Parts: sequence; structure tokens; C-alpha cells
Amino acid sequence: MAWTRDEMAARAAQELEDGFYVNLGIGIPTLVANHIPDGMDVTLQSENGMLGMGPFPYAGEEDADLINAGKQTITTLPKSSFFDSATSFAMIRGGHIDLSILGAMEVAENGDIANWMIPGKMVKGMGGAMDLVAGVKRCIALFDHTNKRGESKFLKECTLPLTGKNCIHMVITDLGVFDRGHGQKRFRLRELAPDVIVDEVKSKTEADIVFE
Amino acid sequence: MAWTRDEMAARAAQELEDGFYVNLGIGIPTLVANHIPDGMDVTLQSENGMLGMGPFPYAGEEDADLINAGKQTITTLPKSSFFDSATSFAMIRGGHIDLSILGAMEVAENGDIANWMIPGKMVKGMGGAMDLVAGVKRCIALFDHTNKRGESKFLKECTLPLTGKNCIHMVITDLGVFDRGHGQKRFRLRELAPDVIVDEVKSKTEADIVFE
Amino acid sequence: MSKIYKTASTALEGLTLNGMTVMSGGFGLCGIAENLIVALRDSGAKDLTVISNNAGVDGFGLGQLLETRQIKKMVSSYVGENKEFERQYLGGELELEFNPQGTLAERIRAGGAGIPGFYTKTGVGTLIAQGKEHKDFEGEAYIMETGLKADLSIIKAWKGDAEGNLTFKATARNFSPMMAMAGKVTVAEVDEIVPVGTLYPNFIHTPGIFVQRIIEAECEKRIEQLTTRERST
Amino acid sequence: MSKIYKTASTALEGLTLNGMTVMSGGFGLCGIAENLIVALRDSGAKDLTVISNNAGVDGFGLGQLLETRQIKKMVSSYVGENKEFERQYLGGELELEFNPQGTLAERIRAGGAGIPGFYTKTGVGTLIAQGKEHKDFEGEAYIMETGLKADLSIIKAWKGDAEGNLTFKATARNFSPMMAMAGKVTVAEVDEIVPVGTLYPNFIHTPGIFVQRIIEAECEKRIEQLTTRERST
Repeated sequence: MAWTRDEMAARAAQELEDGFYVNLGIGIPTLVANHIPDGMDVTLQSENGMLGMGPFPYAGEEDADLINAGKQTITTLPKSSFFDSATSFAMIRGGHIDLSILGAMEVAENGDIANWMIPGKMVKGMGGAMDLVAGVKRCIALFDHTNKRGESKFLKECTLPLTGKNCIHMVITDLGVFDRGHGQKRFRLRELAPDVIVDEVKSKTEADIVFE
Repeated sequence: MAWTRDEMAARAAQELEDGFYVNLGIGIPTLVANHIPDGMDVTLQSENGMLGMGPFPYAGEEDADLINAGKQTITTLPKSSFFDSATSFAMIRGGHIDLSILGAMEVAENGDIANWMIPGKMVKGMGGAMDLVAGVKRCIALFDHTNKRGESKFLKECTLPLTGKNCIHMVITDLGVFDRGHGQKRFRLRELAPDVIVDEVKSKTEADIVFE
Repeated sequence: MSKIYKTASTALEGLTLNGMTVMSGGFGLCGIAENLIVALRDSGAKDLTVISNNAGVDGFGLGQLLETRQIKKMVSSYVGENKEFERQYLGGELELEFNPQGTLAERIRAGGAGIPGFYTKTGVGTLIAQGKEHKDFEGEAYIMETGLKADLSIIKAWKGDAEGNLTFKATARNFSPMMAMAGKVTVAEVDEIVPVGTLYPNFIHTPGIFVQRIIEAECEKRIEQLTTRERST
Repeated sequence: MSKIYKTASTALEGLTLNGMTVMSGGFGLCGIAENLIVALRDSGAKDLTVISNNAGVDGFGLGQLLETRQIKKMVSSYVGENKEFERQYLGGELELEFNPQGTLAERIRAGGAGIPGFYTKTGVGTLIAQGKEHKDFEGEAYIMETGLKADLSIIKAWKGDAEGNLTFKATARNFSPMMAMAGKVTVAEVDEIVPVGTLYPNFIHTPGIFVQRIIEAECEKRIEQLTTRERST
């Protein structure tokens, strides 16, 4: 059985380490925050200018001046700090963020990612995604293995305009986990979702990855 | 009679305008602060990270964490603000400072200035001088018209390594005031110190300037 | 010499011009200069190039300048929340230049700091890199981005004084400090004007040198995504 | 995961290496990490490249590292206050690279912000421009300067917490916030360690992400130019 979105997020949370500074993208990656292991000190960055993002506020306690990059009302924690957008992206571009977990439309076998634009459709913009994939030390892409038509989104080459080149280090889909270690070019199947068999993954993966 | 150092500073102070942000160099330019006209709102910047420099502290009230760019203990004013060195030079390089008044070893007729280095002598460094002359909207050089040997320091061309090219807009020496308006290439004698005659200035000036 | 003006419209007097470039602070609707945006609309200035991370929503924030077709071109990183924007853009009535958000922030800072160009690896190998100068540093490819300046910056701060010193609150800070630096003239609207000397010099976010005019004004502070959690009682 | 260490020497444990590049905060003797400088001396690390606006005075601040000949090269804007420096430099024992002060500050910020190069007009037409890439923007000449990084940054702050969040006092801030960004590892010594949550999030100068270790330590805070005025009684 393939993983649910929440299970994907839970699996991604296993990649967190104590002391990590992490940026979570909009969508499934946001759910990762619910799965940070107890006692682990992880600091969430929001690229609109905050470190140490807290949970949503109680109803009536929301503050319009305090939102995350998804424009949702949030709260502070004792360790929180605020800063301007230039400083925020100095953190990102300068390689100070340990991990970025983000959604994807397509990921290619060489680590390219496309997640901001579909030609012919209204383009909303890349926001901070290009900065994140270019700057953060390690990037995990979290997405459904196939699209609605059952076609692989883990490709030999991205067909959509890129967000970044050769920047994804790990892929987590509903079918399993794929990573490439330091200096390794090819992704390798690391883990399967329960009851998912290698042949299913093979048949749904266009990318040339290592299965054994 | 040629101007004293204090009279030169007083003359330079006449170039201040209400609302100006000003950076004063070390030496004679520092004295300009004593001649800011009453009621005129001038804010002094210190490039080590302060706007709104106040006077020296009363004895016993000095704070080692509060100094100016000359490393002298100073005080705050109600309007003061502190910032880091990158922000300080963003102000300077970005053209936000209205006026810089600085000392010079040599100034050339094309507005070049040399004030940081004498070949063969131990060089202490340019500090913020190169940033100031390159970035500030208007730069006034304040210096003795001649050196100890009576040779002109207002030259056709600087002989010492430059601090900046074509960046001095006004020259104030012990003999008089020389400026060049917007778009004008040549300096023009504007004012003479009391009892100084044009011929004296001519004989002591190597630079080709306009005397009528 | 106080920088305080009484109203948003008097604060913009003499500053608006057809075809000018305006920077407008805020992230989404958070930290936008609501009253100055309305005053800019009422000034009637047209053919504006507006540099702002987002484009407001329909009928609010920069959406108010879109409705009246005063904007010719937007420079933004994300414009997802605005039907009128989409209509004008797809109809070819509105130009749009996308910048990665960090590149946009840095370009604005650079413009204000006297830096005409800088190199970044953001966007290398993407559409954003097309036509831009590439340069290798230590074997890695980077692209050159240029500094941005504006004729006018309109920003929102928390507290301010007659000298133009500003502090910002929480994530309402975002692009505003850099825009204050990059505007030929910067006008700030603040929740509260406080006496000079009230803001602690160590903790002023934007020194007064970057701000030419200031008003106190009330903001609606509309929330785009109200998210709350249950109180476990 | 607390970043607090008990002493300057334990805070530098495992971080020092011959031939490394160290950034050291401070302007003159104002805002220098006195205790960390001594600990760096005691570590015995040699052939250091030290990036610091100034070089201390004889026997104090970076002067202590000069006395022991641990510094191979200085990158500074002004080094006027130090006889030992002059002796070693004129004797050819010490390399020296002058940077205009603003260029130095911006290079450090750039290094920390992932910007490998930027253009400035500071120094155009001077010795500083020799051998550097020139480029015209809108008809004006600029030179390219590169970002600077360090293996270790040692800085001095006012208050700090176990998360590494820092505030600075008055002009003791100077280069330290940028150096915190540009250090592979940054160690801060502070006047006072305060409980997490005590520093107000709006007014933290250096967010903890830029600081890996922190100590509380007393400083002598020597004054270079004591200037006072008379009390008019």
C-alpha cells in the first residue's frame, strides 16, 4: 500500500537531526512539522523572515503581522527571531539552512527539479523555491510518484521549466525513498512503502535509478 | 592672513544645510562639528556604525562600546541609531550621505584626491576613505594649501597614490575656497581668506583653476 | 526638521509621476503600506513599474492599483492571489518580470547599497538565467543580477519617529528595510509615531537617513490565510 | 541542544588548525572578542590568515597573536596602532592585504550570503583596482570584489542565549554580525548569557543560525582614545 501524504511527511521527518535548521515548503512538506520526534531540537525557518516558527495560534489570538511563507497565521517560540528578507535569503543562499523539504512536479535522475511553472498555464511565480534549491545544503523532494494519468514524475529528464539543476539529494514519494549519497550521481531505491514491490516502482519510474 | 585650522572648519560648516547627513573625517574636519549653526539639524555619521553622533562624554561617563571612527569615546543623542559596518557603508556607497568633509595630502584639478599613502613610508591603510569619496554625494577636501616646503598641494595631477578619482567637489584651504558646480570640470576661486590676495593664491597653486 | 506628515496623500505630494518606478513593501498582505497605496492610487499616477514581492489581492493592497490600471509592469516573485492581475496579464495589458524571492530581496538591497551587480547561483540552469551574464567561481557557475532602485518606496513599519527612525514588527518587516534604502524617496506609514529618543538606538531597524517622510495611519491588516488550532481544554 | 560552552578555550576545542582563516570582530579595540583571541593564541595555531578591520595594539587584542607570530597574513582596512605589526610587516614576516573598509564589510557579508562576487565603485582608479575585473554600469566604471569566508569567526556580543541568538551594544557591533554569517563556525563571547526567550524576537541582531558556540566572559574593554568634555558647573 502506498504511503498517504501524512506517512510521506512522517518518513521525511526521519531525515531530521538534532540541531537542524529546516525550511519546509508549502503543501505536503508543511506536514513534516507534525512529525518532529519528541525531544529533538529542530528550528523551522520561514523565508518571509523568521526562525523558530511556532504552531498556529489559538482562535482569536492570531496576529496579522505574524505569518509564514504560506501566508498562514502562526506563533513564536521562545527561541524565535525575526529578520528582513535579504537576511532570510542570506541564510538560504549562504548555505546556513541544513535541510529543505519541498514539493515537486517533476524530479530528474540527475537531481534537477521542476516545481514552479507549467507552460501555457498562468504562472504564479517561483517565490523562494529557486533560492532554496540552489542554496540549502540538502534538499528532499516530496511528491506523488505518478501524475493523475499514472505517468512517472521521476524522470530521465524534466520536461517542465526547471527550478534548479542537480540539487535534489533525496526523493520521497508515495512508493518509497530514493537517495544519492555524497559524490554519487544516481539515485538508489532505499526503502519501499509497505506492500509496494520493486516491480511496481520499476514500472512507474522513468528515471534510471539503482534498484539493488 | 590665512585661515587657521579652526577658521577653515568654520568656513566648511557654512556648506552644511538643514537636514543634512554628514561624515566628517579625522583631523581638521572633526572641528567642523563645533561650528554647526544653532538651530540647524545636521546628523553626523560615524562609519563604524552610528548616526547622530553626540559630543564627548563627561569624564567618568565614557563607554568603551561607544566610539567614533577616530576611536574616540563619544555619546548618543535622542535621534541616534547604531548599525553594523555593512549597513554603514551601504549608506556611504549607496549615496545616502549628503556631504563628506575630509583631509587631503593632495587634490588635483580634475577632482582626484590622495590622502592615504606615501610610498616608502609605513602605510596604515585607507580605512573608510575610499568608500567615502566614491559614494558620498558631495565631498569637500580641507587641507593646507602648501606643504612644509611651501609647495602646492592643489596640483595638476596627484603624485601620491589616489584615494579616489574625480570625486572632490570643493576645496577649502587656509587661503580660500574653490569649487566646481555641477557639470563643471574646473575649480573656480570662490572666496579668499582675509588679506590673502589672488596673486598669492596663483603663486601657490599648481592646479589650473579659474580665478575670475 | 521633522519628517512627519499628517496624511498619506500629503505625504505623497510632489512625489508621484507617470511612468515612475515604485517599490512597495510587504509579503502578501502582511506589512503593506495600505494607506500609501490608496494615496498613490488617488494621485492618478499611471504607467507605474511596481517592484513588490506580490501583487495584493482583488480590490485590496496593490490590487487597488491594478483595478485602476495604473500599473504597467510588476517585478515580483509570486502573484498567485489576484484574479484581476491574471486577467490583465493574460490579456497582454500588464508586463510581469519574475525574480526569485531571494534574488529580488538582494537586488533591492544592492540598489540601496550602491552595488550595481552581484553574482548568485540562484536560478542557474533555469529560464531566469537566460540572457544573463554567467561567471564561474571556484568551478561553480553563477549568474549576474543587477541592483534595483526606485523613484519612490512606500513601506509600512511598526513605530517611527520624526527623524525617520523605524522599527518593524514580526514578519511584517520582510522587504521594507531594503526598499527604504533603495528608494530615491522613501515614505513610511507606521502604526505609531513616538517621540524622538523613545526608540532604543541599538534596536532601530531602519535608521532615519533612509526615510524622508513618515505618517501615522491605521491599517486594516487583512489576513490572507487565517489558520488556528483548537484549544485543548 | 545548548550552544553554551564554559570557557573560551573549551569553546575553541577542535576548531583551530595551522593555516586556517579566522575572522575577528571589532573596530579598533571596540567589540573585540578578548577572551577568544587569547584562547586562539593559547591553541598554538600558526600561519593564520586573520580578517579583521584592524590589528589590535601592542600586546592587546590581535597584538597578542602578532607577538607570538601566529599570524601569517592580515586582511584589514587600517593597521595604524601597532608597532609590532609595523616591525613584522616591514621585516617581510607578515603579509598584508588592504581593503577599503566598506569593501571589507561587504565582502564579508557577501561571503556569508552566498554571493561570490559583487561590483563597487569604491577604489576605481586607485591601487586597489589593479588586477581586478572592471565593468561599466550605466556608463560608470566599477570593480569586482569577491566574497570572503572564514574557517572560524570569533566575535563579541552584548547578550546571547543558548540558541546562539545575539544582540550587540552601540558601536561594538561593527563587523561582527557579518562575520557570524561568513564563518564556517562562529564562536561568540558575550557580556551576558540570558535565558532563551529573554531576547525579544524583533530585536535580535544575529539569529542563532549564524552562531555555533557561545561563552559568557568578562572583557577588559580597553579604550584607545579617551576623550571627555568638561562639566560646565
